[in-house]
Amino acid sequence: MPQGDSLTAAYCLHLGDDALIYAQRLGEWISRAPQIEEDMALGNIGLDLLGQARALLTRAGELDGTGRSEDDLAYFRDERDFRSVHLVEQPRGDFGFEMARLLWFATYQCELYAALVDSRDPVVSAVAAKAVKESAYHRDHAEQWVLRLGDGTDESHVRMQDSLQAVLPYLAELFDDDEVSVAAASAGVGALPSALHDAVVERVGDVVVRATLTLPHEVTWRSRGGRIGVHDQSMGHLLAEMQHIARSHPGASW
Amino acid sequence: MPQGDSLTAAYCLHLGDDALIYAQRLGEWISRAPQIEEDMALGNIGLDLLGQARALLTRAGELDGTGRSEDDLAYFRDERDFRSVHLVEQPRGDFGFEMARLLWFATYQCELYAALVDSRDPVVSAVAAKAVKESAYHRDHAEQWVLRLGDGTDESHVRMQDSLQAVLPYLAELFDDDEVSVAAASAGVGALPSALHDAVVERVGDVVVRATLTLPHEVTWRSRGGRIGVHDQSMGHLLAEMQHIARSHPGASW
Amino acid sequence: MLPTATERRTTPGSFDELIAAEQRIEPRDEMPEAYRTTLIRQIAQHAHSEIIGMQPEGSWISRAPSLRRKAILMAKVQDEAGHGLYLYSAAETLGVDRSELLDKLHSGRQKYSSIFNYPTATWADVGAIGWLVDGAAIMNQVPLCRCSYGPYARAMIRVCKEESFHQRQGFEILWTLARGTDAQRAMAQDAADRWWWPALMMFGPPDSGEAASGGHTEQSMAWGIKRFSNDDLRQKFVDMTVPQAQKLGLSLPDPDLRWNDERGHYDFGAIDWDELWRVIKGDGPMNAARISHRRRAHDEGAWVREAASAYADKTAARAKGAVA
Amino acid sequence: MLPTATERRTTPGSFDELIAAEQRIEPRDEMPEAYRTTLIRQIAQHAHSEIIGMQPEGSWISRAPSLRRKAILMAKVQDEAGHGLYLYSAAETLGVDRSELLDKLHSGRQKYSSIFNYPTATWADVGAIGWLVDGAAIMNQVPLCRCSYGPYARAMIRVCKEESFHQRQGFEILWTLARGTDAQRAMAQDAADRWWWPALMMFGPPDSGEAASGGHTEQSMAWGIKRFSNDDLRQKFVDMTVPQAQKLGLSLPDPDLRWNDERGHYDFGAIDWDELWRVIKGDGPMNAARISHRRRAHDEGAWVREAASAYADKTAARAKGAVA
Repeated sequence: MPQGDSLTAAYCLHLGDDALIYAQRLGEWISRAPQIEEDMALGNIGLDLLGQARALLTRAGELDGTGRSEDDLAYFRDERDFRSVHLVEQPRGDFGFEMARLLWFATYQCELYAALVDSRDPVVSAVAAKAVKESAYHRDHAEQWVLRLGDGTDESHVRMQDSLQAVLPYLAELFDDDEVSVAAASAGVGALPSALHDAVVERVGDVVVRATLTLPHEVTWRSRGGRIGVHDQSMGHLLAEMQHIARSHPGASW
Repeated sequence: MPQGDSLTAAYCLHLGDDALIYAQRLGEWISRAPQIEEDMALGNIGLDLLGQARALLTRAGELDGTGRSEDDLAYFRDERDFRSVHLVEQPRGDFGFEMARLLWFATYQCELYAALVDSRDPVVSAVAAKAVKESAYHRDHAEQWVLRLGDGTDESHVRMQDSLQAVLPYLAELFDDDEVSVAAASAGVGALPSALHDAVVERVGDVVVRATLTLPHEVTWRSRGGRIGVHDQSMGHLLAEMQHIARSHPGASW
Repeated sequence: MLPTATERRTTPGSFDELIAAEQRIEPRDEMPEAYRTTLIRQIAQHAHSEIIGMQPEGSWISRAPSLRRKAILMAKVQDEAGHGLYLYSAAETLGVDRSELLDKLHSGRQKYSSIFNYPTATWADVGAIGWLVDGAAIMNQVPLCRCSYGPYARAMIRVCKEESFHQRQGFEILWTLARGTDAQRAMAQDAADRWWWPALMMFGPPDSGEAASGGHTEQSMAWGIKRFSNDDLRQKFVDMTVPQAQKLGLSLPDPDLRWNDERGHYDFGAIDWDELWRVIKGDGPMNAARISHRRRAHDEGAWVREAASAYADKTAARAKGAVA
Repeated sequence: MLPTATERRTTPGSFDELIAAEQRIEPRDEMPEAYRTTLIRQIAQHAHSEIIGMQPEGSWISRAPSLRRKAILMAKVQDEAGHGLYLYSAAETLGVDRSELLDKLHSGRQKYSSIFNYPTATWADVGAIGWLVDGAAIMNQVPLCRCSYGPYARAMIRVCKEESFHQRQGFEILWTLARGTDAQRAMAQDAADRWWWPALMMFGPPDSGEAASGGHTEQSMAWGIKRFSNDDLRQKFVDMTVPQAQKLGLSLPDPDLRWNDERGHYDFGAIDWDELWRVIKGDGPMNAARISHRRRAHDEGAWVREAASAYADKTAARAKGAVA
């Protein structure tokens, strides 16, 4: 188990990789959204997450003793070295799936960053202070859409309900108390994932009810292992796309 | 314009890249076909094409003076250096699209390789002798499916007709007399693309009629430029996927 | 059709007076039907170009070679969506609505700029689009900030501000590549070679000679929609861009390109108008792909838009019920 | 349910006689219903495993790092499709049909080997699957070549021949990686670490002790469907594989793994049976993804299968018409 600076670095990778990989997925929506306003909104959310990722990966590289830059960490790590959860890795689905994913992820990030504002690491704390506002906007955006889709047409109701089901297997992992997070929490740097659970579920549950939907909870399997580098099958394909050009020109500046 | 060995090398890249890129697309069908027999058949066709590609790229590397291996050429060339036509680059569509593409491409390859059996280049000639049989099998396979889909259900008829329309813009490029092919043909190494046109259209046209379909020919635009390295937008994404691992480990053996 | 002399009424505040006085026409003002339809067509084509223009660069968001460049590119493509929105709104002040215009785009009844029918083969293309395509667009658009139709002019002011930012970013991408590895330099040169002529074609056919488009330009000029001829704008673009290419250290693919001291302008070679007409008529490399990408997004989002409007109706009905 | 003594008739050529004489049961022979359903379940599960097993490796076809490896991998995954076909055909001789079995797979009423619910994170996983997973499969399958049910036994003979080829290819991939760059060696070791325990679980629960599966094994042994206990096969696999790991220069993630001179076998550590049960019950990392991938392929192909059968009907009708 890493300690001190390397613990903080490891923890920054958790946060940074979630943000980076979800930004990558959201970027796929640009020019493919249901209306132009949504191309902009999803692009904006992706940009916020990318900004968080850049700050956090830079911090990880500063603290882990390797002197790696944000780009070294984004483009030259292999799949097993990424620390993102399966939820953000899932391939782009329909718009209902994206809103279900965003609702959960942004609500989780709201609680997470609210807790991290008091992190002992000044960079984590500064990122959190900015990100807590961003994620509130992301959450509100998702909430509005879940209400519209849940309480819209018969078709949208069914699709939104199916989407809540589709993201369900990936939720528990957000609240797993992995070793790094536990250590970071007790070092005053991070937040304990399990401590965020109730507030997130309550908030999402409330939106779901107002959207005339029901919160599914029966699940025969659940994702595990993102924080120790065990990823969804789609992750390698995502990385191939993301890293190909950078890796094709080692040592180049852009 | 290259001459002698470098002309033959350039011409081998045309043939080899078409085969390689289409093999890559066909490989995407494995585990996704409408029935298990088709997983096998499309895998088989992909394997045949991959075999042709390997022989032809190896030959290109021998002749162009760079000493590059088949893998150097497949994995370490950039998009602008590939010589494949847009038809084979198109993203995987539905099964009807694939059968329309395969029918045209395999019929084209049949005529092409029949002509190349007499190539002055011994490797091209040997590849052609083997490939002419393979492509006849590929063509027959596609013909059988076009008949089934065209003369199957109402839905399949419509979908097959739409697929013939969908591949139409990419056909003219197969028969473009580009500089390299013209020079290779007059050097007795290659075949003149335009000279293959009528036989291919006749054969495909016959199948289409028997399948109760009509051969579309109205087209407002057509693909151009694959032979000079101007590719479909999807090509870069295909290469990202294909080359990522190889480029991530420069100099490694596998 | 040109307005006849009798149509040019001179009652105070009339269309002709406003135009003559270089005043802005606003949505509430009367205006000739031909002016209205010309503007709708032009603004819609412009809006469509922004929306379709998201695709060639958007294809590189997932592959941008550094996170900083990825962020800049995402923001840029997002700006293009924003430009599309301003412009559709400007068109809507003329009594059409966005969904109608999008239908016309999707069915091919309205055009978008042919430049977006070329594929983006390398990362350097993202730079070349910013430098050359946005550069040419600005050249076309700056005069539109003084266009006679108020909402269009105001939209263009916002658009131009962002476009010049994009143009600088594109230049900066190529600047970095041109000073990078051999492969990066080759990539930058290749992109300049491929985008130069299409960029020149963005100004449209020549104003005189065989390929000229006839009275179109003249009418638009009289209406204060157009301020400069196609050829004048093209020349301005060449004069501005050639020194930039020199600064980048990139050559431009025109052996006839040289400074003419007498004219005080750069001379340049003959444009392949056949290519332009072919691309305009729909025979561009990416034509079908661009429209089908756009149509697919629209079709796949239909259920979402329907849900949003059903929800809005329900909410309005509930609010009414609550009030009543 | 075990057959009772009175059910064990001994008329010449009867089921029990054939079993006792180690003769093959063929489709035309009478057989107890329980034998038939046990076989259907087992063969179907085996066939499903081949089909689902195409996915973890199939995910690497597009990214295989050399053309030679790509060709080998394509051929291998294709072989798995072939194995699936042989096995579905063997099951069909027992009076079910493939589409029925596929429905049961898709709806979760029939299982497939849980090993395929693990993701393939690196290229080395393709090697590890060949070496360990195919290695374990062969250990399970070789005895099935002498299974009492003829069509199953014959299918297994073909399958085993190809599997041992695949196992060698997997070994060869790891051999190359283990002698490659640091990154390649790390990749190989990581794959061995992740696949070792799941491979041991492929032999199923222990035959005795708390986690034992009860009389199941005993009945299958009596019927000549099963020849060795799970624990015996597992031990054989460990004994075979540990020296191979040494040859590869890879360690195995079990501190208790050591040669026991007295037993003449390798001792190995305790298996985490909770993990096995969790994965079997559907809580494997890729469970839902594997089934939904499979179901999507099936659903997207429905129109094709319908067309093929409509065409076959039409053709048959025409042939009949031509004859009449």
